[in-house]
Amino acid sequence: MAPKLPPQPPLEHSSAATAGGAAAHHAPPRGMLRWLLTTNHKEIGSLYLIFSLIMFFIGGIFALVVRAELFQPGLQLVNPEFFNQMTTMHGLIMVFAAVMPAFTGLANWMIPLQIGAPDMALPRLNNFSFWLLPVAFLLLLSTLLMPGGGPNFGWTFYAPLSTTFAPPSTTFFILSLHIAGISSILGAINIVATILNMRAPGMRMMDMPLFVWTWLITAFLLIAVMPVLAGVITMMLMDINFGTSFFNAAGGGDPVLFQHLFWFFGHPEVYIMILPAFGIVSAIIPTFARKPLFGYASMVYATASIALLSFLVWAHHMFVVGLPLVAELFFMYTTMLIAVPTGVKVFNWITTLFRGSITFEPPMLFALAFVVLFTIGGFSGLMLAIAPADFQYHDTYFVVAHFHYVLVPGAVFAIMAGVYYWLPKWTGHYPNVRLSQWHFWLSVIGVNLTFFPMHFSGLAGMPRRIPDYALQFADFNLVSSLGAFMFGASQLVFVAVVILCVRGGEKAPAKAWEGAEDLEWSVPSPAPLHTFETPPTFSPHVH
Amino acid sequence: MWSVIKSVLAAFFGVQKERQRRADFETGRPVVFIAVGVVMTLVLIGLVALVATLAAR
Amino acid sequence: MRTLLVWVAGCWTLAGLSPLALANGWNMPVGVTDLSREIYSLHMTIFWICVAIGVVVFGVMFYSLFRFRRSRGAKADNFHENTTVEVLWTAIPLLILVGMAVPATATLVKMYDASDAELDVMITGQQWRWRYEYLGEDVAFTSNMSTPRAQIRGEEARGEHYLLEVDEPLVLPTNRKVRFLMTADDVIHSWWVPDLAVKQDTIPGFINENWVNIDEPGIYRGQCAELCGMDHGFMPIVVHAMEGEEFDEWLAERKEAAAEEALGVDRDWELDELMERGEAVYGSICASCHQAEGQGAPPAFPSLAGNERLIEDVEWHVQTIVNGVSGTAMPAFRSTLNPVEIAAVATFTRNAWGNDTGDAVQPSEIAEQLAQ
Amino acid sequence: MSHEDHDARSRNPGVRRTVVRSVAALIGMFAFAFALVPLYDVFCRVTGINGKVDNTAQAVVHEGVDDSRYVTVQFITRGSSGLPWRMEVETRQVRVHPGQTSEVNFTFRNQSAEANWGRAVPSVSPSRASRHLRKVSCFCFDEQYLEAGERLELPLVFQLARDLPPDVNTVTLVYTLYPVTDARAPLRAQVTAGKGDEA
Repeated sequence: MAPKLPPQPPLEHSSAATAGGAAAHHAPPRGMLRWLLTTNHKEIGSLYLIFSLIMFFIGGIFALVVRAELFQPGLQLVNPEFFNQMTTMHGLIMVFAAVMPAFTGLANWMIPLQIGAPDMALPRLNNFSFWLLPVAFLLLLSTLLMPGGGPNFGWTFYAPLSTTFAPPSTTFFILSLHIAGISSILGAINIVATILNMRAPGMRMMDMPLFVWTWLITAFLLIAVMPVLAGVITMMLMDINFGTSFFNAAGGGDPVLFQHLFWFFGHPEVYIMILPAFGIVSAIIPTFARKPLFGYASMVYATASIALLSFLVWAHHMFVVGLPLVAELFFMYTTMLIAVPTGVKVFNWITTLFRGSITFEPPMLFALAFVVLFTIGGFSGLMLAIAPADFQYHDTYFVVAHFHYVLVPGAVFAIMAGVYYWLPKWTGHYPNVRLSQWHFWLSVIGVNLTFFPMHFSGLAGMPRRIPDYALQFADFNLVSSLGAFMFGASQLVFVAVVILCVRGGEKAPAKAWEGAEDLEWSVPSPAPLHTFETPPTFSPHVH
Repeated sequence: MWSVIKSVLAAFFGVQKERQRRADFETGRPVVFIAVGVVMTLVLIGLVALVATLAAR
Repeated sequence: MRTLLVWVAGCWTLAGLSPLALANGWNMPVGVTDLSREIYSLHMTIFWICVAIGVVVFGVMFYSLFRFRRSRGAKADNFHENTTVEVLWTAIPLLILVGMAVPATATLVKMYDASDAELDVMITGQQWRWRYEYLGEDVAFTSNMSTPRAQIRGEEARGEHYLLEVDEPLVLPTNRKVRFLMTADDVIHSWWVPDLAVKQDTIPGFINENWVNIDEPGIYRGQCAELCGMDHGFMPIVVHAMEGEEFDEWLAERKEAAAEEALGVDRDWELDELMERGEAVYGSICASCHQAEGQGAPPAFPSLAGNERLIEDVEWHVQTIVNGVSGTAMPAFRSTLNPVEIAAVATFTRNAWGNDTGDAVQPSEIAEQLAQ
Repeated sequence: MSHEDHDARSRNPGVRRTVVRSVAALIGMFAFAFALVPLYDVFCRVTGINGKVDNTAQAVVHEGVDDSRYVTVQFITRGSSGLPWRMEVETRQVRVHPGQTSEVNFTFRNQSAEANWGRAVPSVSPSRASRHLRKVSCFCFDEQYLEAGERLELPLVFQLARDLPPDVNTVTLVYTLYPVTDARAPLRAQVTAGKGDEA
């Protein structure tokens, strides 16, 4: 998740080598300034990943406060007001500060290497969009210390709880989301410009690896959807401070309008968080099964159609808000129609395994765990699509279990698999296998211990976002809390693996994994700061 | 034009042959595919809305 | 090799757990209405379909992982496309889902038909309690959580229905169609009783409609299902369903009690009578914000103990209770408390915790002001 | 990798074109988010979703009274915090034929010691019936101004369209009183004051 590129060894070696022939090349600035002013996609990628890991731990601590309170019935640890702040901040930090920047970091690192480009299209913009993030999320975290407390209205910040009845720090919450939104938008523009214009000669759109394809679609989704989020929070700002009533029934507004606008952004957002994961897993499984990805064309086409279909399903988050019957049916049908072509992509990975020659290095372990556990999340998603049944599932822990299964063993495991897969390329060393396996098994057991009982507490009737619960939910929550602490602790093992891997470990050749075929493996490991100065000749091979 | 529509339908369904993919990428221009995709999405909205209104009656 | 076995064992226990889901308390309640049973069967159908697909999919996956291990000398094949297989495994789930859509649509259409109900009940979600009004019967009351705060803090043993008990349950007749009109006074809440399979958001400024026809008498408990602020987890719902005749008797009784309460407005009340009644009203409604000892939680909830403005200006004090304060969590109690309760709680707050102003606010004054 | 090469790459025409197109798309989507607000309002009015009722007076349509069926129209009035008014309706419910015009009186009483502005926000249930409810004249069309202690009786004249779906036999019309935030009230005050001060 966070390869700390050692400041010294690989850079000196690479810049010295490449600078040999060039004219007087001014040495890069030293120390902190170098990271502040870097326009190199590898350094910015590492910055994104380090930032994302730190935020992953902060969001994780908020989650552990929530789980510690829910360990037993009764209020032992926090008052309900602070508990709501913890659930809200956990959601916001994990979605906007941990998962999205992690994928952006992997994109910054790997897209130029996979398409044979020397760097991103707009390097200075790349630096700017990274350094917006620490600003945005320091501001967001500082709202916890403001009078009236931080945001306590859930990461979905429904009006009027988030407008008329919100704490005074809400304006800062809106400012921080604006800044984070701008950072994602600039990142997306950068990625689209790079992929469309800077591929190595000979590499046509159709020869691009799937990770690049999924990120191209994700970038288009980001460009289409982030402005809608910016619009919604601007309307919120005007409702709170300038006396408009977009979402205030008193002035002719409508709180349900907020939910429509938010989820019109919200659902493509969850696809933004899972498509890059599809890309990563589609790179890893063929490598370790030593067999080309099954149905590459179908994967590309299905991902492309998701970019359009994901805009038709948003109101399945609002089945109980009082939609008219026709709208309820419409969104039930569209949700079913889109769930199938997306879900069956899992079968492509499994068929890639069929009659392959499989080995179980750490990246493969995480990719396989992704396939199994993400599919379980997908099945609970199918159950939630049945609108009448959703009247019983909505806003209970069954929904919490669903989206955690698609996000934690889904997006987060895919990010970890990506990091394990590309660490040899970044650092020149293999990650320590023994420790990686410890990390894997602790995480898998921790994730299941935490989120599987939530299916049952949700079905049995436990609503979401409550700081205390009736006695019949006690055992499920006990197990969930234990699992949460176990999963949290096992991420420390991950940090150890990464640090050790950066420092040393078994040397990795350029082609670190026997089955790897993409362009990034033609560059030496550790990847020098400047690669593909002269565009590589690319010969398309069959997908 | 018909082949583009067929390709977009295949994309909605999620299955496509490698040969067809190669042909699509070699001949078609991306903006055409996007335009047809948007139009097909509108058609899909109309269809599903129709089914929903009929079912609601 | 060893990792694989442990891995396979882990995943199969997960799949094995699913039959456990049928046990009581682990699964969705079957419920006591036709709709809840239909929803339960939809839930179990889609559940078993998912388990079936899961078993097939994971079976193939683990078989491939086990059979085609490199360490077992598996040579990699090179096939990477077979659109007929892909068409099949997309078409089958699509057909299954379209098949599921038909019964789901039928159930949904039934859920939306709230016509010709015999009883209309208006449910209003407020920050952190529910208010029920039987339309046309002018019986109305507020239902507050009755679990003592001491149990929540762990100072006392927790009762059997911890956090799911109220002082005034919503009483409904069985085998009669009851139509719910739902709205909220402040933020979005959601009225949910799992056994009745009714969940509906209550949106401030808008009216939502739902209905229920309960088959069996009994007590059914539920909770607010939409985040609504500090005490979102502490505004339970208790529905007490009873036979039709029993319900009519109860309704008549309540109407009488309401009328009697209205009569009681004109006579002069003793200070301690008002204090005792006021303490009960304060405990169930005001304590959740202004705290049991009236110290409040500034800045959100002002302290009442030793509040000079309250002590000096009885007019402003009563005004605030009757009309609330716009844009804050202080609701208007004009339509939720009757004159006796308003007078009693005003008197109590003016004389408790050392505020002893000694004056008793008479219900007749409040009634006259309201009727003005 | 000197800075000139950086600039050379970003001046590559393809990159510039993509950036321009992306920024255009961004501005378009941001405008689209704000355009959704009026779009939502129009869509709700047309399809009657969410019980939104048209807040403009509609003429009576003389389409004859369908006396084959009765529809019960219920009225509910609700106050809200911050507006010391009391609102009552003379009759809790009326039974009307679709197509028949009827009138119901609502009384407003300002119970506070100073004059203020208030507005009644309507909502109809079931929401599919709101499209068939024509309000000829209604106090909810605009903000009301009441002096301290003033009592005001205002009529609601409405007509249920004949094409009201047959399965709808009860329509509930709920009015919620809301204070008009002072941001707008003084504006209205000059308007009425100008018209002579008996207000």
